[in-house]
Parts: sequence; C-alpha cells; structure tokens
Amino acid sequence: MIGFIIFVTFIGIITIAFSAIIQKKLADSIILFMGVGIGSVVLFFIFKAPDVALTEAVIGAGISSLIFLMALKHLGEKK
Amino acid sequence: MSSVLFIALPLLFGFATPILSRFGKNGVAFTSLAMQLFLLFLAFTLIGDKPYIEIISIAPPLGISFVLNNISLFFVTLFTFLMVAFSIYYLSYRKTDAYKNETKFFILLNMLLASAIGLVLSSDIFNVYVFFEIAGISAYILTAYKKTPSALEAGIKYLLTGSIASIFLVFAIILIYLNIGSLNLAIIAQDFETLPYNLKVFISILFLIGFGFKVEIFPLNFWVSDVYEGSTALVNSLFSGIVVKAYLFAFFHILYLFLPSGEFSTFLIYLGAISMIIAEIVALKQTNLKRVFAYSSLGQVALIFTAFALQSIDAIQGALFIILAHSIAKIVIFLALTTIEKNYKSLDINVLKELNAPFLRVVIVIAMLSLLGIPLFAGFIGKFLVLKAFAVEQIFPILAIIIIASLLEAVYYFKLIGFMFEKGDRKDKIKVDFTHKFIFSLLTFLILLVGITPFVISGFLLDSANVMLDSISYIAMLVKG
Amino acid sequence: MNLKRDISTSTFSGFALSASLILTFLNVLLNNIPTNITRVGDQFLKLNGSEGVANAVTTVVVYFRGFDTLGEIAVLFIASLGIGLMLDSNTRCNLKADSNFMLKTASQLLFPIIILFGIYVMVYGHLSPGGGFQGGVIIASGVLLLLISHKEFEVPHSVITLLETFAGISYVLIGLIGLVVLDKFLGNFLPHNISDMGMLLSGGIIPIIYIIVGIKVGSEMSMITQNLIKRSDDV
Amino acid sequence: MFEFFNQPEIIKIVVIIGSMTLFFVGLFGLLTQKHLIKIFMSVAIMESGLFLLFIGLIYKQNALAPILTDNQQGFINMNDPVPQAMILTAIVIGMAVLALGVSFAIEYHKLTGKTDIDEITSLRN
Repeated sequence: MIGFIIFVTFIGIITIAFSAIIQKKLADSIILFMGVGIGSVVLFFIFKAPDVALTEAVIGAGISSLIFLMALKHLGEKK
Repeated sequence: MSSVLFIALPLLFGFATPILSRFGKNGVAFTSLAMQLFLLFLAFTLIGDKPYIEIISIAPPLGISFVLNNISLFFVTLFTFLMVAFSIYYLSYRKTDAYKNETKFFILLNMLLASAIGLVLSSDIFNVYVFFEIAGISAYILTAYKKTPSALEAGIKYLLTGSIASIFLVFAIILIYLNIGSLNLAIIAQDFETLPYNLKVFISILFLIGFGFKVEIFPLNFWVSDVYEGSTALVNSLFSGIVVKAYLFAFFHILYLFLPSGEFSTFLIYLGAISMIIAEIVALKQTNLKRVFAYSSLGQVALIFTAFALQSIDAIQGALFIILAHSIAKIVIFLALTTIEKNYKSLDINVLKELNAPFLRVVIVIAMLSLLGIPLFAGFIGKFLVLKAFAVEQIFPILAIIIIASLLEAVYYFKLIGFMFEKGDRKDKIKVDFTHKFIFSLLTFLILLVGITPFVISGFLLDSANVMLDSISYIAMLVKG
Repeated sequence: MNLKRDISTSTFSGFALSASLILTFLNVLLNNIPTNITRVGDQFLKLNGSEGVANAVTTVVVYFRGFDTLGEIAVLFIASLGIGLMLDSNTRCNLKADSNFMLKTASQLLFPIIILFGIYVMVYGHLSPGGGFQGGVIIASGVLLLLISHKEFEVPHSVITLLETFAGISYVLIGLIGLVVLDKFLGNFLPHNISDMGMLLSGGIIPIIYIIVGIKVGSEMSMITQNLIKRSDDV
Repeated sequence: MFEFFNQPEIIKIVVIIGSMTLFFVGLFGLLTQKHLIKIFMSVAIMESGLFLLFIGLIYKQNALAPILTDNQQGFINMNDPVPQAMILTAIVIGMAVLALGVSFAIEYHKLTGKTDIDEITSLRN
C-alpha cells in the first residue's frame, strides 16, 4: 500500500510542477508551486523523515510561496 | 585551536557588528581592521621552518574536521593579507565616498573572509558546500551593493548561475553519500576508486559543473565579465584576489584526493587551455577597463587551472607562484582603477590617455608586467615553472597555447601602457593620499621582492606543493583523527 | 493568440536538451542503485546515545555537524542583511486596504497561540520533530499574520537587532567555550546523562544551541518578511 | 497490484524516476521560461527533486524515524539521520538564496521595469 501511495504522490507532484511551470498566469502558477511543497511534505513524512517534513512544510510550502507572492505583487503579471 | 579561530573570529565579528555599530561608525572600521591584523599576525606566527599540521574536529573521524597544513596556511595568510590591504585602502577611501550602510559592508567583507578560509580549511564535503554558499551569497550582495541597474543586473546573473552551480554540487554530494556513505574527504577518497566506472564519471562531471561556474572555466564563464562590469572596481579586487582563488583551491584539493590522475586530468588540462586562449582573444577587443581586466583575470585563472590539472610538483609550485603574483597584481590594479574612477567618473579605455597620475601609472605598469611574466617581476617565476613542468611532461600543445596566450596578453597590456604614456591632453592631476600611496607601495614592493628574490618563498611553496599533492598522508592523517 | 510563436523552437530545444540529460541521469542512476552499505549515519546512531538526546537528527544537526549549522545561520544572516539592503527605504508605507474588525480580532487571538507553538517546537527540538529552524520560521509566520492584518504594526527593529546579535555571538562563544574546556569546537561541556534521555532538561548544550538557533532564525525571518511586505512604493 | 509497489526495489526505482522527472521539469522551466519568478520557481523545483531523491533512496521500509520514543530500546533499526540533517540545511540555504534573488528582482524591476530574463542584457556587448 505504502509503495502505491508513493507512486501516486510522485505522479501528482510532477503533474502539479509541470502545470506550475507552463501556466500563463503567475498567480495560478504560485498556488500550484505551493502544491509541490505540500506533496513533498507528504513524501518526506512517508519516508520517515519528520524533521525534514516539518521544515519543508514551514519553508518550502509556507515562506517560499510568500516570497513568490510578494515578488508577484511588486513585479506584476505582465512583463 | 588556531584553525577554528580563523573562521570563528570573522564570523563572530560579523554577528557582533550590529552592536558594535552603536559605538560609532569608525569603531566598526577600526575593530574590523584590528581583527584582521590579529588574524594575519596569527598566521605569520604559524609559518615556521618545519611543516605545520593541525586538525580540529568534532567527534573524529565522523564529524567535521579542519586541517591547517602548509598549503592551507599559505592560502589563509594570502587571503588575510589581501583583506588587510583592502581594509587599509578602504579606511582612507571611506573618508570621501563611503559605501551606504557601511556596517553591512563590513559584515559582508568579514563573512567573505571567513568563508574563503573555510573553503580552504574544511575537509568535509558538505561543509565545503556550506562555505561555497556563504562565499557565493556575500559575493552576490557585494556585486549588487550600489543598487544601480547594471549592478543589480550583474547581481541577478551571478545569483542565478551560482544557484544552478550549487544544485549540481549538491547532486554530486548526494550521490557520493548514497554510494560511499560518508562525507569525510579522506573516507570518500579511499572508496572512490571502487565505484563503478560510469558512476565515477557522472559524479566527476556533476562536480566539475558545480565548481566550474565558480572557478570560471570555459563554457561556464559567460557571466564573469558582466559581473565585473556591473559591480564596482573596489569589490572586483576581492573577487579576483580572494573568491576565485578559494574556489580553485577547494576544487583541486578535492580532485587530487578523489582522482589522483588519469584521463580526467588530461581533459581538464585541455579545458583550461581552451578557456585561456578564448579569454585572451576576447580581451583584445574590450573597451571597458573593468572588462579588460575581467578577461585577463579569466585567462590567468585558466592558466592556474591548467597548471593545477597537470598534478606535478613543479606545476603546482608554479601555480602557487602565479596565484600569489596574480592576487597581488589584480588587487593593485583594481584599487588603482577605483581611484581613477573616483576622480574621472569613467572607466572607458580612453581614460588612460588622459590619466594624469605618475604614481598610479608606475604602479599599474608594474602590476601588468608582473601579470605578463616579465623577468624580475613576481609573475615570471610562476609562468617559468609551469612552462618547465609542461616541457618535462612533453605536452607541447599546451606549451604552445600558454605562450600564444601570453603574447596575446602582451598585445593588449602594451596597448594600455601605450595609452598611458601617450603624449596629449591630460586631465586634472589625481591626488593620491598618503594611505593609498603606502598600500600601493607595499604591494608593488612585494611584487618586486618576489620577482627579484623568489627564493625567500620558493621553499615554503615547494613544501606546500608537496603537501597538496601528497593525498596519501592527508588521508592517513584524517582517518587517524 | 499565436500558437506557432508560443510553442517556439526554444521550447522544443529546451525540452530535447533536458530530456536527453535526464535520460543520461536515469541511465546512470538506475544501473547503480545504491545497496545497503554501512553509512556514517549508522555510526552516528550508535554514538547518539552518549549525548542523551532523543531526536537523532537534532544531535547530528547541532552537534556532529555543528559547523554546518553555524554556516547555515551565517547564510540566513547575510541573506536577511542583503534583503534589508535591497528593499530598505526610509519612508515606509503600509498596505493600502485596511483589514476589517474580524480579521484584526482573530489575528490578535491567534498570534499568541502561534508564537507559543513556535516556542514549543523550538524548546522540544531535542525530543520530538522540530527544532530551531522550524520554530523560528513558525514564529516569523505569526509575525507575518500581524503584519498583514494590522497595517500600522511594525517589527521593533532595535529589539530584533539585539536578539539576533545576542544569538549569533552566544552561538560562537558556546563553541569557543567547548574548544577551551573539551578541546573541540562546540564540545558538549554541560552534563548530559543518558538516564535523563527524554526529559526536557537533557542533552547538555544541544537544546540550548537549538533555542539560540531558533531565536536567530525567528528574528531574521521576521525581518525578511517585513522587508518583503512593506515597501515605500507599494503598488 | 499494491504488493508490486511495496517491493523495496520498485520503491527505489519509483523514487529515482519520479524525482529525476521533477528535476527535469525544473530544468525545462529554467531553459524555456522568461519571467524571473518562473526562473526562481524552476530552481526551487529542481532543488526539491534532489531532496526527494536523497531522502527516498535512504528510506528503509521497516525502519523507524530517527527519534527515540517511549517503547523503544535504543537507536536501532532507524533511518539514517545524516541525510535528514543535510537536507534540512540545504532547504534553509535554498530558501535564503531564493529570497535574496527575489529582492534583487524587485529592486531591478523598480529601477528599470524589466522582468524578462531575455531583456536583462544591458551589460552584454
């Protein structure tokens, strides 16, 4: 069972990451990037690395997305 | 005790600076200089007749160790000395145009010093990565410090290339840990031979890409000239004098341990030779002085790279001589350029035609002649030793490339020298104040001293080269703890 | 919308280049799947009991690889300094929209809880998952909540400077004391009995250092968030 | 079918292919995207692919998390703590570099109004 969960989570993360990259709207892409972070948290937790999971939760999914959102606010959608 | 101090003191100083700045701006400047002078004094007391070895470690042989032997002592002394020279120059420079938020500038300088020393001393591959990042981040911020569009552009480019480099380095470290199960350089070096061939090649290439960005080797050095042009000449003196040298040493130190010699080092020799010739060719048509010296720096670094890649005692001794000569000459040139830019507000190549400062002209000419490798200047002995080593190994294509590159270098240096002594209109005379005169005279005196009497230091450098090449005793020493 | 321009040659060549690179990577990795060799980690686990800390990751982060953590703190310190330098301006201006009463009250209620949770994660870092980094970032996220909801709120700059300086200095000084007392940098010179394992007061200097790391990370991250959120020329 | 995925070798292969694909997605973004935010995002995705590779290959299925709890006798049969410590360090460093890069980009945008990596070319000659 655990192997299947890993498999599915990986597929989910890859799909989310790819759509985050090719997304036209930056706001959508940042929200999807947050999803990559959350998926990684799940995987780290499955891999018995609770410390890394907690760190990824607060930094990878939390603060990084905040940084991107602030960048979006200052840089704007349009190039 | 002392090897930790070389890293801990600048770090401690950096952390404490926000408090120190409460006691006035001069306080930070002078305490910073005093701390660096103390480190320099400490380094000089350790240079003795007999080889010096010291290991500091946490939980040996598993934890992180710092090794202070002859070769790392050479680099520590060089970096500290250059930083002291820079600080003395800046101490006088700041009276008229100090950097904004000066305390932050001092923090960055000391962090740069600490990380460069850490790269040299550390014998743990992940710890090397951490210092790699500290040096990188300080350099990015120093590049973008002035917050002009070009400075920020250079900063963004530097940061992006740097983060890609660190990704590849982390990849290499991950594969090493997965397959060998240790982070200690000695234990990795023992087991690296036993890995499957394609994995070994893969790790080496990842490692080369990771460090290749930082040691400015050919396909990966597209960012260097932009960074030199975007940042100030003052800061460039540190990049060219300290940062590259620390990365170079860390790269070859690790390479010698992992891959004693073989086809990979032949590949590196040719890579270095190609980047040397390309850098010198591109330098010919540059019109901005910062860019000219950026490309000249690339050429010299590639020469050092080639010499280190040969892995013979003579070549390493020559490379150490070139490192010494190049660091001092480049810090002289970039500090002189800072003075010129401050007075004439431009660093176009034509500004040399109107340069009216006999003292600066002499200083720049001496530094350039040393870079060229003219006899009686510090650069000569290094280039001579490297050429001799390649002749002994009978790798004549490289010999030819080095000579052609030196000739190309001579073309644009003599063009610059011609500009400087051209008859014509001169601008206002530059007044060089006493502190700057002192520091320039000291550095040029060192260039001449090393050039005329190389034997004062060649023994020490020969020992250092021996220590650097002798990976077996390094491994034995580290494993024993 | 011009499809032909969107799927340009650069996209295709980028795809081809990265795909070929990845195939090489996969080829090498799949042919050399690491077997179960004894690693440094297993030796660390054996040694771990002697430090009296229940969370082995904490021991490795703070003690065996203590210099990495020091370097990491230096990285955060420099990055926070650089961000402050880049985004600094004398005339700070606040978010335009004023938040409503509910949000203000709720954030006032939540703020102490988040801070408390952060401190818990920080203090219990040697017993349970978590520690200085995570706790520090959680505290910073509490500060972030206040920054968003109260537009007049500002992180007290002098207090933060004092905290981060204190934390940085004491980290290095504790390391140097260890060097003097036990002849190794960051040596564990406080009593650390194995019988105390699992208690709050156990592990000698390790929890103390992790708390110091937490203070440092918390203050740096708070400054970073404030600098990113409040800018003079807000759009 | 679920048993098939539970074999240790299959888990390792899934981890290698999955994380390398994630790395590839980041590399693809780095090579094709133009906006600075997207570039930084690609770098972050590449990094997380590497971290997943490391932690996933260290993972032993029947071992425990490296934290001693009440009903355990000692530090035996646990996952390797060193990679976790390394990844913890690497995550924090990656975030710091990312934040710094974003602040450079914000300041650059304020001065010039450019966010496209292809337009940042004033230094090239």
